Formats: sequence, C-alpha cells, structure tokens
Amino acid sequence: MSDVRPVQMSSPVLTVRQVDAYHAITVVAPGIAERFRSGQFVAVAVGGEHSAMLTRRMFAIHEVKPDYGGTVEFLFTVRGKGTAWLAERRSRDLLDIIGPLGRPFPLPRDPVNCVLVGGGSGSVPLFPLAHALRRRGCRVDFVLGGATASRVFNAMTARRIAETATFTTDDGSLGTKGRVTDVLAQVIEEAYSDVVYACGPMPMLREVTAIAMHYGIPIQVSVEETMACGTGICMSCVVPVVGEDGITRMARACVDGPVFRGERVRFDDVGTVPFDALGAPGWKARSVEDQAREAG
Amino acid sequence: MSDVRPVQMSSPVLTVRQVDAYHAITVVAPGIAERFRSGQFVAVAVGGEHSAMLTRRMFAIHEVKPDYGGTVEFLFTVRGKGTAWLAERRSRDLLDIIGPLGRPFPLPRDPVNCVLVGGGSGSVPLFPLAHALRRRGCRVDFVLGGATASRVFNAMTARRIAETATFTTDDGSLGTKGRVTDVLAQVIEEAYSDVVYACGPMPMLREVTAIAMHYGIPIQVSVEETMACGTGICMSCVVPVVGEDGITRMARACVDGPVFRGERVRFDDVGTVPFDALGAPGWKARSVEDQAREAG
Amino acid sequence: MPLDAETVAETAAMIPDLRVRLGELELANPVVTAAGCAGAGRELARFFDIARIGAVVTKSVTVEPRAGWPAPRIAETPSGVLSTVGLQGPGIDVFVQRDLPWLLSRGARAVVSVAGGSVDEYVTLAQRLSEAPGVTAIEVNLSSPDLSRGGEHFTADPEAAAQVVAAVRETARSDIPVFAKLSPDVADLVALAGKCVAAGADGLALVNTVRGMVIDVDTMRPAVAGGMGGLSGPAIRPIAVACVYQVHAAYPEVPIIGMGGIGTGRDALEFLLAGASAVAVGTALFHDPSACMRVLRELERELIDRGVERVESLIGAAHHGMGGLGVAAG
Amino acid sequence: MPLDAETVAETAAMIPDLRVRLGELELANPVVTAAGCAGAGRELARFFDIARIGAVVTKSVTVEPRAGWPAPRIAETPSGVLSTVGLQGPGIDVFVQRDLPWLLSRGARAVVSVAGGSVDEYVTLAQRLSEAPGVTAIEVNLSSPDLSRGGEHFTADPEAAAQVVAAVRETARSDIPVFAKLSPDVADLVALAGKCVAAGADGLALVNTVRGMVIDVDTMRPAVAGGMGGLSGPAIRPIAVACVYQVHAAYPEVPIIGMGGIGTGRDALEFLLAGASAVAVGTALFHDPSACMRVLRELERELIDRGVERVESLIGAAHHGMGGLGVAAG
Ligand SMILES: Cc1cc2nc3c(=O)[nH]c(=O)nc-3n(C[C@H](O)[C@H](O)[C@H](O)COP(=O)(O)OP(=O)(O)OC[C@H]3O[C@@H](n4cnc5c(N)ncnc54)[C@H](O)[C@@H]3O)c2cc1C
Ligand SMILES: Cc1cc2nc3c(=O)[nH]c(=O)nc-3n(C[C@H](O)[C@H](O)[C@H](O)COP(=O)(O)OP(=O)(O)OC[C@H]3O[C@@H](n4cnc5c(N)ncnc54)[C@H](O)[C@@H]3O)c2cc1C
Ligand SMILES: Cc1cc2nc3c(=O)[nH]c(=O)nc-3n(C[C@H](O)[C@H](O)[C@H](O)COP(=O)(O)O)c2cc1C
Ligand SMILES: Cc1cc2nc3c(=O)[nH]c(=O)nc-3n(C[C@H](O)[C@H](O)[C@H](O)COP(=O)(O)O)c2cc1C
Ligand code: FES
Ligand code: FES
Repeated sequence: MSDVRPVQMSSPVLTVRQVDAYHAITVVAPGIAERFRSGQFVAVAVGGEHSAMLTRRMFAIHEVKPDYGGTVEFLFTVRGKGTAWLAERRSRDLLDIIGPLGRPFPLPRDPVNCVLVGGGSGSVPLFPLAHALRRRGCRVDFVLGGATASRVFNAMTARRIAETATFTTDDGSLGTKGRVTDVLAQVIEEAYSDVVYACGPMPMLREVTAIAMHYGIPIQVSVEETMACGTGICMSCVVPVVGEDGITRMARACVDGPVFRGERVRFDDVGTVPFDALGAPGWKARSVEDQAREAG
Repeated sequence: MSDVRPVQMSSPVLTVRQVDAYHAITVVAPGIAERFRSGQFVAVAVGGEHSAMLTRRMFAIHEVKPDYGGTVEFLFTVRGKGTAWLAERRSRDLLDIIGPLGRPFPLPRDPVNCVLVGGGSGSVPLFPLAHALRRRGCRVDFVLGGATASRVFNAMTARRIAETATFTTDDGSLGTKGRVTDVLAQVIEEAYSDVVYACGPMPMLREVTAIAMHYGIPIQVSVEETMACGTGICMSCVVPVVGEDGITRMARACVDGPVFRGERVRFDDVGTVPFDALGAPGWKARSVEDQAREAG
Repeated sequence: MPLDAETVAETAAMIPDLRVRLGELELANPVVTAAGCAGAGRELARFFDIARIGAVVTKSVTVEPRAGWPAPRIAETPSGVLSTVGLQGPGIDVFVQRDLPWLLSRGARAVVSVAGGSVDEYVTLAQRLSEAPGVTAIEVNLSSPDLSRGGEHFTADPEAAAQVVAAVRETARSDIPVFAKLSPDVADLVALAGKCVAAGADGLALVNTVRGMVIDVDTMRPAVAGGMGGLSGPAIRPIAVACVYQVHAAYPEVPIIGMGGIGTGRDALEFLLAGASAVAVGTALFHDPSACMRVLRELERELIDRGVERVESLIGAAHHGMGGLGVAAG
Repeated sequence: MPLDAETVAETAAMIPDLRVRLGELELANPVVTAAGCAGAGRELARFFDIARIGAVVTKSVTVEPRAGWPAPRIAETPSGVLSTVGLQGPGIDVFVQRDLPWLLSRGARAVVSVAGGSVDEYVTLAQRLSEAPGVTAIEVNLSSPDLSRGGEHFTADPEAAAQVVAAVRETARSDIPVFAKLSPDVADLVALAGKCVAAGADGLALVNTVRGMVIDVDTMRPAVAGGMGGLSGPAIRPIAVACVYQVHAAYPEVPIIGMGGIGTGRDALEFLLAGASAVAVGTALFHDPSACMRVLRELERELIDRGVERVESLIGAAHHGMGGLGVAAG
C-alpha cells in the first residue's frame, strides 16, 4: 500500500476530447494531481447520483498539469455500461473520483536505458513514466502495440519523447504486423536497454517478462485485474505474486500493485489460486517441508 | 381506461423555468401534445439510463402548444429523489416520458358556470381545463389555495382567464387567510356555479365534494394517489370508488381516474379497503343479502 | 436471379429461430409477461401487439373477487419495488367471461395464473379453465396463503404445495400444461421443485417475489400497508438466476419459466443460459410498458451477434463444460 | 455573558446523544463497519479517522491463513455486488500480532469477526482473542462451511450453529460480548436466532449476504469463480430490514447489529427503526471509502431534523403503535 494518502473528490470535467480511438477526460482535481506518481490510477464512480452501478471504474492517469490548481487526464475506450456513461460526459459535469491509487512505477536512481512496452490502453501510464524517466536523464524507447493503427495510443507523442518508437499492429496498419513481443528483443539489443516497463493484457506481460528475464534485466509490469473498489478493501483484484520470502500470496492489484516486479507475478497461475499459495491447500504441506529441511 | 392510446417517447427538454415555487419543464412531445385532453398526466422516468429508481413520476400536464410539432409542459416541486433529479435537468437533455395518461375531465356540453378549485400543485391541471371550458363558452371561476403566496400556483394567469379568482393561503400572505373550502360556498353562490372541478389533496377533495353536494351540483375531482406505473398494471394506486351498480371497487387512480365523480369516491375510506368493497370480507355477505332481497 | 445456397443459408442464419418448447407447450418465442405485472393484457395492448410475444401470463385469478390490500401497496427500493397488492381481481367468472375471450380475440396466447386459499379452490379454478376454450397453460401460484394452515404460504410446506399441484394436474384437461410457480423464500427450493414435479407439474415458474420490508423513515412505519411485502425487479435478479441454475442442475429435463428482474435482452439471455426455457418480464413493465417487445428484439440481436441460430441451443448452456454449446463461429 | 438555561438546553438538544448500548457493550455511536468490507481498518484509515465510528468490525479471521477463491471474485449487479472472496486472510497469529495492535494504536474499537471450519477452530479463535488485550467483542460468522458436514454452512443446521455459539461463549473471556452473525438464506431465521440466543449469544448480527449468481452472457459462464456468490448492497436492503424487523419482534431484548445495503443516514435510520441497535456499513465502502463517516453525519442530521435527542429512543420504533415514540416535538 502506497503511503501517499489518496483523496476522494467531486471533480468538474474540464475538457473531453478524442485521442485516436480513445475518449480523453480531463478533470480539475488538485489533490490528486499534486500527489500523482506515474503508474498510479483513479477510481471513478459511474452512472450519476442515483446509479445502480456501485463499483468504481479504474483508469490509469495519463497526465497531470498545474492548471486550475491541478488537472488530471485519463483515457478510455467504451467497454461496458460504465465507460458508455463516461463517454457521454461533457465539460462542467462533476465526476466523483478517488486518486491517486496504487503502487507507482519505481524509478531508477541512475540515468539508464529504459524500454517501455504497452498494449492498447495499457500504453496510457507509460507516457507520464516516460516524462519522469527523461527528467532523470534516462534514455527511453517505446514499443507500442494495438489491434489497428487507431488503437495504438499516441504514436506521435511517443515518437517525440522517445529515442526510438516501434509500433506493431495485428493488421499491419501501423508499423510491424504482429505483436510487441515480436519486436521487443531487437529493441532491447539495439538500445542496450537496462530495464523494461510494461503495461497491457496479462498474456503480453507474461511474454515481455520472459524476454526481459532472458536478457537478465529488471522488468516492472502494471497489471489490469478486475477491480471493484480500488482501495484495497474488497479483495476482488487478486493476482498470485511471490513475495521476498519466496511465499506466493494472493496480492491485491489495487494496493499491492498494479505495478509488480515481472518475475514475481505467477502469470501461468493468474485466474487460479496456486496450490502452494499462502493459505491454499498445498501451502501447509510446503511449510512443513520447509521446517523439516530447516530442522534437518 | 381512456381509449386514447398513450405514447412513450424520449423527449428533448425545450425549456426549464421557474413559476412561483414550481419548476416548469417543457418537452418536445408531439404524440402526447396532440392527444392531450385536460386532466391527463405524464409519467416520467427519473435518474437517467442507469437509474436505481424504477417507478415513474406522475405530473399533470399544464399546457400543450403546437410549436416544434407539439410541446408539453408540466410543473413540480421537489419532494424526494426523483423530483430532485428532475429539477437538475437542462434544455436539450432527454426525458423518457409516457402520456397522455388517465381519464380526462369531462366537459359540459352546454356553456354552464364552472368553479375550479385547486390546492397547491393540484391547481396545475385546472389551467388547461379553464381554457377548454372558456372555448366552450363556459363561465370559469377559480378558487386557488396554498400554504403561502408563492405556493398558490399561477395566480396572475387565473385572474386573466377567469371571471373571478379567489385565493386562500394558510398564512394570509395572499387573499383570504384559511383554506379553499372556507370561501367556496360563497363563490358558488355568487357565480351561480353549475359544476365544480377540483384537484388537490384528499382531505380538500372530500370537503369540496361535501360543499358541492350541499348545493346539489355535479363535482369532478382529480385525485393524487401514490402511483408506480401510471398505466394500470401495477395495481398500486387504488382508491375505493362506488360504481354505477352501487358496488364499491378498488379503482385504479391512473386509468379509472385520476378524475372521478366526487360523490363516488369514498373519501372516509381512502387508505383502507372498505368492508363491503368488491372482494373484501364483507362483500360476500352483502351480495348474499342482495340476493335474498331480490329473491324475496 | 435465384440466390445461391450459401446466400440463402447466410440470410437464414441472420434470423434466429426463437421458438421454444416447454414440454408439450411450444411458444413462438421465449418472452412472456410475469403474473400480476400485466393484468390480463388489456393495458399493455395499448403499447404493443400482445400477440407477438410468447404468451401473456395473467394476473393470478382467484375463485371469488378479491379486494386486495389497502394503499399504499408499493414502495420503491434500489433497483426494485416492494409490493403488496394482495391478489386484487374480479374472480374466475369475470375472468372467463370477459378477460380470456378478449385475450384470445387479440390473438394472444393465454397462460392463466391461479391462486387459491385451499386445495378445493385450486381445483375449482382448474375445472373452470379446462371448460373454457383457449387456455394455453395454467401457472399455479403457490405463494398464496393456505387458509387451512393459518395463512402460511403453500410453499412453506412442500407436502401442501405438492398436494395442490397434484390436484390441479388431475383436474385440468390433459392437454393443458401445468406450471408450478415457486418463491425463493423456502428452506430448500430444489427439494420443493422436486416434489412439485413428482406431483405432476409439467414445468416450473421461478421465481416469485422475495420477502422484504421498507420502513418509511418519516412516518416511522412500514411503507406498504401489508407491512412485509414482496421484492421484485433487477435487485433480485442474481437471486433468481441462482434459483433457476440450481433447479435446472437438479432436473435438467424440467422446463422452467425464469423471471426476476429481467429488463433487457441480455438479462433474458442470462436466464436462458442458467436453464430457463422461457423468460417472464414483470416489474420492468412498470417502468417501460413495451419492455416485453424490447426484450424480445434485444434478445434476437444478442443471438445474431453471437451467430446463434436457435435460441433453444442456449438453454442451460452455462452448465456445460464449454459455454459455447450450439454456438456457431463468431 | 453566561447563557441562560433555555439556550443551553436548546443547544444541547441540537447535538443528539448517539451512544448505544448492546447489552454490556456500549458504543460511542451506532455506526460500525461490516465484516470483510473494511479489512482490519488500515485501508480506510487513509480516508477517515477510524476511532470516530462505533467500532471496526474486522474481516473474518481464521485459524490458519487462507488463500480464498481465485479471481474473478466480484461481479456488479443492479444496486448490488455478488462476491466470493472465500475468507482470504493471514490467520489468527498475524492478526493478533499485527492487525489488532495497529487498530488499538489508532484508538479504534475492535470487534473481531471469526470464521472456522469446525467447532474446535472457533474455540481456538475465541481463546486466542481472549488472551489478546483490547478485543471489544467477537462476531461469530456462521455462514462459513462446516467441514464436518460436507461444507454446508453452519447456519443450515440450527443445532450446529448453536453448538458453535455455545462453545465460543464458554471459551471467550466473560467480559467480551459474543454476537452471532446469520445469513438470511435459512429455513426459519427467527428460530435460528432463538437457538443462538439460547446458546449464549449476547447479540445478533443480521444479515450476511444472500445467495445469488450472475452469468456472464459473453463467456456464458458464471461471472465469479465460485459460481454461486453472496449478494450484498442496497439491492438486499429490504430483505435485511425484514429480517431485523422479524427477529426484533420475536426477541425485543436481544441487541442486533443491522446491515445490508446501508449507504446513507436514512438507511441507517431505517434499520434502527426496525430494531437494530447498531448498523454496519459494508458494500457502500467499495463505492465510497468514507461512507461510515458520512452515514454517521447524515444520521445525526436526521435526528436533529426530527428533534430526536437520543438515538436509542428510536430503536425498534417502527414496531410501536405510534411511530413517534421518544421523539420530541417537530
Ligand atoms: C488499474 C487499472 C487501470 C486501467 N486503466 C485503463 C485505462 O487507462 N484506459 C482504459 O480504457 N481502461 C483502463 N482499465 C480498464 C477499465 O477499468 C475498464 O475498461 C472499465 O472498468 C470497464 O467498465 P465498464 O463499465 O465499461 O465495463 P463493465 O464490463 O460493465 O464493468 C463491469 C465491472 O467490471 C470491471 N471491469 C471490467 N473490465 C475491466 C478491466 N479490464 N479491468 C478492470 N476492471 C474491469 C469494472 O470496473 C466494473 O466493476 C484499467 C483497469 C485497471 C484495473
Ligand atoms: C396523477 C398525478 C399527478 C400529479 N401531478 C403533479 C404535478 O403536477 N406537480 C407536482 O409537483 N406533483 C404532482 N404529483 C405528485 C408527484 O407525482 C410526486 O410529487 C412525485 O412523484 C414525487 O417523486 P419523488 O421521487 O420526488 O418522491 P419520492 O417520495 O422519492 O417518490 C417515491 C415514490 O412515491 C411516489 N410518490 C411520492 N409522492 C407521490 C404523490 N404525491 N403522488 C403520487 N405518487 C407519489 C413516486 O412516484 C415514487 O414512486 C402528481 C401525482 C399524481 C399521481
Ligand atoms: C405488483 C406485483 C404483483 C404481482 N402479482 C403476482 C400474481 O398475481 N401472481 C404471481 O404468481 N406472481 C405475482 N407477482 C410476481 C411476479 O410475477 C414475478 O414473479 C416477480 O415480480 C419477479 O419478476 P420481476 O422482477 O420481473 O417482477 C407480482 C409481482 C409484482 C411486482
Ligand atoms: C466482499 C465481501 C466480503 C465479505 N466478507 C465477510 C466476512 O469475512 N465475514 C462476514 O461475516 N461477512 C462478510 N461479508 C458480509 C458483510 O459483512 C455484510 O454482512 C453483507 O455484505 C451485507 O451488508 P452490505 O450490503 O452493507 O455489504 C462480506 C461481504 C462482501 C461484499
Ligand atoms: S479492487 Fe478492491 S481490493 Fe482491489
Ligand atoms: S400506478 Fe400502476 S396501476 Fe395505477
């Protein structure tokens, strides 16, 4: 759990715009803007005051600006009822919003070479990260993918910020036809990357992690597990993660994550409770074994 | 049940204004406007598309106009969550609305003298009625009451349309201090009224009915019973009403009314099922008695 | 120019077959009204053609006229309503003379819901409906107070419920299917359902309202005259889906009319996947009197989007190891 | 200038007395968290001062650590959520060493919810909590699978439930009140409540979640990993109010912690009127992490608006012939 206290506020919508295939909403939210660190997200209430929808919707923060005391921008595509409602918001409407939430991307102390890998809307949190890394003198290379050109988020900006920006699309409408993982190894080699940051669907994160581990470089992934509260109390967003003590726990993506060290996430077991996870049927057996080993 | 088919439509809000203590909303609703007869109402969905509020809110139609193919105006005060939401609507918002609903005020064939008695928001449907009566050459006298001057609805217009307009307020801030029933007898006598129309709270309707019956003139009342659907299917809005056959039935205010002949409504039994109502415990006994009488 | 076979097949595939069979009963489509939420069809006929839905399930008919509970009878709750109507109605005589012929004259299929205070009353109702022409099916509302046992619902005692079902099944004309309608407020719904089927029910209607209460914090009294009321609407949908799922799992061959909070085509689909062969729309009609037609249209759309050719292929599909049973590619 | 007596009295009347007594237990105000919806208070402490509410009721603690159900664990339903967390938690050792001291260090009152798979496990939990200092009360979550009876909930068998309650009451330090928490999915809630009280429960917590299911119409599979889940939130409020009302009517002297869909001061008031002496806020916290404080403020406002001086005077008021018992003019 991050030690920065999130705040809950009723934030006026400043602007609504379209960025590629995404809706972008900027709200005035000084408390959130000033606390924000890249990789964090907001939890937005949807449906209005009399809404039948109780769970909040989570969106990575794309950008914060000092205007009006502090603004926050997030982007989304329409996936269900909540995002459909959000897509109808207009400037001056109020949004009930909590943030910043979650563990941010850890930043390297030294000016190292960083490759940022994003799939679809997963690219969103990589942009503030890229800016933060640049401010520290890091080299930034982008690898962004999407189903089609319009789903590759913010390609122009990526080109502008980064040393190199490589794109992949399923249909070949932009960059290489294929997936980000098809080109990542080459980028790592050419850029002499020291660290990988990735955000996107689980299967992508899993492959990116494998590649990073192959090169023996640190990998930070930001996961998107279904969330209901975003604040750590509902226990719905769990992912099996190996702790420093070697024990697998069902970690909450919203407060223990969403950013984890890639090699700690048991991607093969996502959507299950691994047999040897803390409190799972096989855990007891294992800990007895450990004790036996220690005793022996 | 009126034989005019109501329609359901998504109607854009044209204007929102304040009339005395009331919010007035005008929507573009050609199908409703063209079918409307005075005394009818609309059923409005509240809370937006994802609302947790399922029941519709009913409002008497105040005015229809031919502009934009047909507009409908209704007025309301904030009473609970639904009306609070309505009070926040702005022009161009869409309202899901059904109308016209309910049995309208029957109009006299001849140009007789009519006194129209309204309490609070109950005055609303009397205005289109007054216009209709005037078009038929009837004399119209208004008796309007409210808690305070601002609650007496549309006093200016009443003065303009009617031969006389008498006002009462609980606090004496407009017209006579007291209730409409305190002045009604005098109006009837001075205006040589031939018929009474009334709309307002049940206790008022009950007293108005008593006065009209005292003078032996017809009385039409429009009741406001709690409603959920407005279309006759939920059976929630029942009032004990005596039929032409002398049998009391639990009549639905939304389709059998809201306009009833005053002497038919069993005001003393509103909020109960009278013992001798059709299908109540005492009804069987009574019908057996009747049969015995008939047989004898 | 004659269309080639492929085009014909594609076009046909675009219009899903909506027919459903519930035992001997075949309906043109799975969408019906829920008992007590649509009167005897007359009010709704002002909003849509009632011949186009699977059937009109009528308000529960009683032997004698009933006045019901006094007002207030309804309270709004979050995504639901709490009601105590108390079976107000004109009685079987008026129903058979006035309402049933009217329904038939409109070309609608009439499923008649019946409610009694004793086994004898249910028998009388079954008799009268068997004599009247045109009854598509009888739905036995068992959430009715059993006067012989101090007014407890028949469903509170599986034996009493089974007795009613057996008596109705014996009395009713053999070509009129009998559905037992159950409430979820029972000790063991699966066991109760089993008893009703064993007693001769041709199918089940699940679920009736859930017991609830609203207290008006201004008057500090219960908000409906009956004190306790029945909760319905989307609020109870997960409860209803669980009931349908559990009963279908136990008796996969027993046809179920599923209901409880259905207001969209997706909701209807959810009940079909859980194991219902038909779906009833109740409380949603209070909000949208055309809800039945809209649900039907939306359901058709959902099937087209999924490339499903026959709605029947989806019934109970959530139970299968593979969710996609009977679903064409796409 | 000293205030005159009348002004003092008026000012005092403006600040209602919010203290409530639940048997031996006195709380500063009636608003607490619902078990499992507030962790052990740490996450909520980022949003409000947890010492200011009546108590923090912890997530149910188990003897051993538990991993719970796999994801997805939660599905949104109309005005509700369906969940299957499966009691994930670190176990009693970590709770006593880490979570309890932290709660106490923050000045919060700790009501500890416990869940076991056998009577022995409940006894172990009661023992450990009696040894630890600072436990305000124990809430016995009886909607936990009884491993000795094939995983049926303890509440499914009133005898089994009573056995657990008796064992916990016997084991726990006598100055720690024991509340039995019940689910509404039982054959006869009033009877079950009676058994628990007879077995020694000092009070009751009503209600736990209601059994339900959501089927994802895209995957055509149940939306939560557990298949069946527990329904909570405003959707179930009328069901919960009915339970509290019925149990309070039967045992007016037994203190009840009421819950199920409380999200506003008016909702809290509704439960107090039905007979609850304290109210727990659960699912509403997922939407609004400050909900407990907001409910408390709003409740205070409702009391002021009604001229109610002592919140206790309203407990069960909906049962009285006159709704206005204990209510000053206005
Ligand atoms: C940390 C985090 C950051 C995210 N950032 C972005 C972003 O920047 N841009 C973007 O377009 N989307 C983002 N998402 C996904 C976004 O939250 C979902 O698309 C959105 O919640 C869908 O809501 P809905 O009402 O439209 O869909 P529905 O399917 O109706 O939602 C139903 C429920 O499921 C949850 N849910 C559904 N899909 C997801 C999902 N993929 N992840 C988490 N919960 C889900 C919803 O929150 C809600 O509780 C993010 C998710 C997480 C967890
Ligand atoms: C035929 C008819 C015509 C009406 N015309 C007008 C009008 O012209 N102007 C006006 O201000 N009000 C009118 N009312 C009353 C108006 O419908 C209610 O004030 C409104 O429904 C309150 O909704 P709410 O959500 O604010 O209150 P809530 O108390 O939150 O409503 C809860 C439920 O109770 C019902 N309800 C509450 N009060 C009433 C009431 N007095 N009558 C019927 N149902 C009620 C609501 O419809 C809703 O279903 C009329 C009512 C009827 C039946
Ligand atoms: C106002 C009202 C009246 C009802 N009357 C009956 C009835 O007469 N007979 C019956 O079997 N069910 C009756 N029901 C129950 C419905 O048929 C249905 O089972 C229940 O409401 C759940 O479906 P829904 O959520 O779509 O309304 C009634 C429900 C409501 C809300
Ligand atoms: C995600 C979740 C987890 C829960 N965990 C527990 C628990 O551990 N122990 C328990 O007694 N009740 C648990 N409950 C039930 C709640 O304490 C409460 O009884 C129920 O949710 C109704 O209240 P609500 O509508 O305010 O949430 C849980 C509920 C939810 C939604
Ligand atoms: S979303 Fe609720 S704990 Fe993570
Ligand atoms: S409001 Fe539904 S029948 Fe009158």
